[in-house]
Amino acid sequence: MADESKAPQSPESSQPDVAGSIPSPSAAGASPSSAAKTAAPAPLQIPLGNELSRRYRERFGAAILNAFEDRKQSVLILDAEHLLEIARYSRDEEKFDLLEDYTAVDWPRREKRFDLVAQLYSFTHNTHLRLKIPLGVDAQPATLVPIWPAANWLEREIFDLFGIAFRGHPNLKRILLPDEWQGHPLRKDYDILQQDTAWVRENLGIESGQ
Amino acid sequence: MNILADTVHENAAQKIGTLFGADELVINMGPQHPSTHGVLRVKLKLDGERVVGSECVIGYLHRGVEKIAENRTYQQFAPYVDRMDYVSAVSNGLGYCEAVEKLLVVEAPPRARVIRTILTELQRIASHLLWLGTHALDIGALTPLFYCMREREEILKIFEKYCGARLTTHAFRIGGLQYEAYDTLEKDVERFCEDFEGRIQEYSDLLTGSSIWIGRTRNVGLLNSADCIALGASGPVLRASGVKWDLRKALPYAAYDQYKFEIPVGTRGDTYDRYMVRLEEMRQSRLICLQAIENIPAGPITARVGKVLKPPVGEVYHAIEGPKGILGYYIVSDGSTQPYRIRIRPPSFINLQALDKMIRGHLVTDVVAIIGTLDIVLGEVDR
Amino acid sequence: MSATLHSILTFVQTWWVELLCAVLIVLVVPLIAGYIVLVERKVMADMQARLGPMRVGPHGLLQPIADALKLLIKEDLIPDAADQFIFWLAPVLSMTAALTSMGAVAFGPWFQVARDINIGLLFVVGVSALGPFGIVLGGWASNNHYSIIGALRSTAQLISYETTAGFALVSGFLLAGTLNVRSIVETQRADHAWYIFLAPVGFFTYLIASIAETNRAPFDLPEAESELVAGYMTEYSGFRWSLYFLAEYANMIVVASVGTTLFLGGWLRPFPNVHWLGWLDAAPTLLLVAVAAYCVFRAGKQPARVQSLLMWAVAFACFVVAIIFALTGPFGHPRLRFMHDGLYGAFWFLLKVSAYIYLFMWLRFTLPRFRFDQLMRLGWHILIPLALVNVVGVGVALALTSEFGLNRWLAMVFTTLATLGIAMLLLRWNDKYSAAASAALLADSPIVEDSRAG
Amino acid sequence: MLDSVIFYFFAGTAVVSAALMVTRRNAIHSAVFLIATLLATAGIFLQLRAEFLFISQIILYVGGIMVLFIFVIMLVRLDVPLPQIRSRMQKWIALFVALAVGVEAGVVIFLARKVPGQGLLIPNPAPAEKLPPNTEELAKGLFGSYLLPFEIASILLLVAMVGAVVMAKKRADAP
Repeated sequence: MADESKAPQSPESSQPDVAGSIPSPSAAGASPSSAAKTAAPAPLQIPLGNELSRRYRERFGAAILNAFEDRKQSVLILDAEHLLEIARYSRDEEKFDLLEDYTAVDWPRREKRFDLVAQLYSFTHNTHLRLKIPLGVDAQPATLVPIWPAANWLEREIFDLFGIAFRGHPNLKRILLPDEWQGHPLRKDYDILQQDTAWVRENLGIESGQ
Repeated sequence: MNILADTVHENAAQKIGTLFGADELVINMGPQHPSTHGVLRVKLKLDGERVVGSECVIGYLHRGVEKIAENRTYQQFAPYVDRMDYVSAVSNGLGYCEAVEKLLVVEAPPRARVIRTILTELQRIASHLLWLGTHALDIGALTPLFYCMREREEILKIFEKYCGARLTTHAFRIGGLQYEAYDTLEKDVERFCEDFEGRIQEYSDLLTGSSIWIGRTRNVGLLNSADCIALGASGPVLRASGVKWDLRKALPYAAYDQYKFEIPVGTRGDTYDRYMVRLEEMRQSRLICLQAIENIPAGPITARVGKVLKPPVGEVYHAIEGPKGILGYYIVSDGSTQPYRIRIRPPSFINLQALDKMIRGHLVTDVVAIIGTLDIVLGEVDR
Repeated sequence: MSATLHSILTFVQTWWVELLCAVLIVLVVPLIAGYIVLVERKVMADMQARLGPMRVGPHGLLQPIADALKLLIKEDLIPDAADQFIFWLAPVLSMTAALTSMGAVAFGPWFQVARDINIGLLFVVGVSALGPFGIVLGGWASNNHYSIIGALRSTAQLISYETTAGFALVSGFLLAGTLNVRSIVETQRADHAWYIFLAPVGFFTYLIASIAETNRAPFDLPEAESELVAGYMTEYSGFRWSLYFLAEYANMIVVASVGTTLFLGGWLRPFPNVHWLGWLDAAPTLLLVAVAAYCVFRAGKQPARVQSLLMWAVAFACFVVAIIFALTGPFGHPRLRFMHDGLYGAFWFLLKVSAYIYLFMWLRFTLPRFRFDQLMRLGWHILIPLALVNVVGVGVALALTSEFGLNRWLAMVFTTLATLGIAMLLLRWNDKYSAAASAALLADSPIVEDSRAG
Repeated sequence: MLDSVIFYFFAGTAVVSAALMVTRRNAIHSAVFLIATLLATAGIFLQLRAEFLFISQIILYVGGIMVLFIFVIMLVRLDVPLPQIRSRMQKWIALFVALAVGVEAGVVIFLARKVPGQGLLIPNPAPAEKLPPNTEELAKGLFGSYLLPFEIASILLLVAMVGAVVMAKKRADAP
């Protein structure tokens, strides 16, 4: 049910901020009209014009697809090809030494279906930075394990729940679900009602829990 | 990939042979083992009793909380977060509510924030108490568990009086609180805090100076600050390795910017340091509670958010300092009443990643101590 | 045929006291062990701010019996992959060793099975050395990783600490000059001193070793539940399990009895030679009357009639025993005085044993558990050298008294201090060693390497 | 009467367990039967009032050596047949040795029957209950007249022990 109701919505109304592959036209000002109804008049998403984004843009140029601020949180949108070097630069030069979180979001109607989302934190500057990496459905992003070992299990979890395979990951297998499980539950086309009933029946000896 | 072949069905002689021969023994710790604190399963590769490798098998308690979130409204999902780290439900609720508030661009009124702070700090004490009791039990000290449970009971009674539930409290609402503080809340908290100082001393008397306790925890499960940060370990684990960092100070939320407290840090990053850090954190939490009840501002307890929540399109990441570490919520809104995606950054899950590094070279006995010192809750690891 | 019968009859006639004692031990020790468990749970509850068993009988008095019944009617499980024969044999072996070694223990001047056995305490030590077989074989036969590790730990531990216990006992034997249980106690009366005062180091090394030998906390590694589930007992259940359990508690009684006999003056009352302290013998009567009074007091507060009846029964029993003690005591009937030694001896002996076991419990609920290498280091690096030095020390002191006529107490104080001095040296050396050991541990494990290198 | 019952009980146990010990395939079972044999022998010692010998047999052989035996059996991989040195002559040598021992035993028994009082098998006919306690005598013998051999033996054992420790200890520089 959720799937039907949500999926069609997402491409038009809900994606300006997480613009897919190209610098988004709407990321900047045109904060969606729905926002204006409920919240503050000031736009929630504004282009990120600070030193940080300038440095990134100078260094990586076109690899930084977009940079904006959402509710005062900095977001950089990167090209997946340059993920590894940008990550290394972030850790070594910008001192974002903590990979606080690493996850993905599924946008099934978009050309590049997934967003990888990494939350970085810098102890030195006491700031957060969010990296978003749009990915095609069969893309194999480079693993971040050599840079932040914390990415190990997080990438396994993304692999488990979204089916994104990371290039060079030391131990890429399912982590939360059983190894033989079919499907990747956090994809939008994987409805909560259509879980792997075969596995459940065989291993738990029950009909599906639904 | 399966380097850790299961040897359960080998015959006895062979098994015993492999125990001490050149081969290594693989032993399954869990998922039903008294000291894995839930359904954690660790495959240990042993050389004698020394651990040479390990692999965590988790997911036995996976309920797909993040998927469930996509099919619930923002308010409906709030009780679910209580059931992740079920021994610190209040903290989970605080993180969630604040994250959604950020998404909505509203702020809870000051009164709500102070009451939230009080309850969250009590929850931190309760969570640490449960940790202390079970950790000591793992290391063979039977008595602290009961002392800790006695104090935890007092805290749970306060929760029960406040919101009617003891464990999965669902104490807070998006925008503030549902319930006004009951009449004797301040008095109850104050009485608890008064007793609690002596009680902490009791645990400390039983453990801190005991040479057996020191022998079991000193230099066990070392994790230096660089490793902590690299592995993403946070909370007391990070502080015990000497990093003086606490989200309550670094990026204050709720009402923490109004109170004075210290961030305890360790020096070596071993199990003993983590014990000392958590003990001191309980003392500091007590101080915060005492400061907070001094002056609870009057006013409304909830902001105006409306009955139907439709956060503007966008996304937010909000993290709080949970009892176990950084508890983060990343919420993407598509403008509808249901979150498009909720990602929970579970401190236990990420701290557990450090287990392999910490137990290498130690004895099986120490594995128990180290699992204990990480303070994981499997409900949160598996979500 | 009649010749055989006759010889058996003669045998029984000659040895009836011993036979009676043996039967009593076999029958009563399991019961006592059960009640020690109850007491332990009550003591634990008291230390942990709770009540302990309260449901079965008043104050849980019938709990041990209920537990025993439950264990008896439990399904008797033998794992498929286990070695049937050994699996069956092992717990029996444990229990047999424990009960047999009790044979040479004198519970008071009357109550002893192997009465004039010349090697006395050595017999106890030797036979209880058979206990490890039950454990190691049981662990092996279970065919389970946890069991085998528990069994190996346990055996290594028992062998190590038996050595310590042996040396500690030797210091007592040297003082007594005999191995016979009765003579040991009588020598203490003649020496006007319990040997704990003459050989304190010996006593304390024995105390620690005896805790380790009975696998009690803080040395309960073989059955450390948080690590090895239940160690060698993991696969055992029901009656077999209870045999192990009883053996453990019977062993506790044995080691406590040995310690009491050799170091705490056995069945002698405190100051046995001081006549004006004879009123101390009123203690058992008063104690029992007090217990009876408490029972009567509590009987009125029991929720159920059956329970208060049971309370009354306990009170009555205590009262009867108190009367027996009073009648045979110093102020009792002269014609009953012949029972005085036996009864009062048993009382004092059991009192001391109880205190000894209480100490075990107290330690258990206070201390965390050792790690295996720490346990071994304590045993081999500290206790064994200490016990050895102590044997030499006691020997020197004895030589000083007998050859040079030095005051006995002076000699003992002197040698004890010397022994303790050496002990301090040992401790410092051990600290250095363990620091070096942990440094080595860190050196060869990748824990401290910087993981960001990759 | 009862004495002989007890004696035959112990003797029978010893012999049967010894036979079982040799024939068992499972090493642990063999060890258990060896323990039974040793215990039964100890029982005979006790019946002869050799209390000290009885308890040393139990403490040393049963409590010490056999525990180590079992330890070693458990530590060694037994399902892997060790490469044993076999020769064709083995069978015949074994037969010869067995025969030789049998004949020797027979001769001894025969001679002992022949000359009562001088043979090996006929002990001092004093009844067991009348034997003096011998622990002290043993001590006097060991620490009196035979002190030097005793000490030499102990030094020998010490040397062996130190040697074992040196051999077993891992070199710090070993790989």
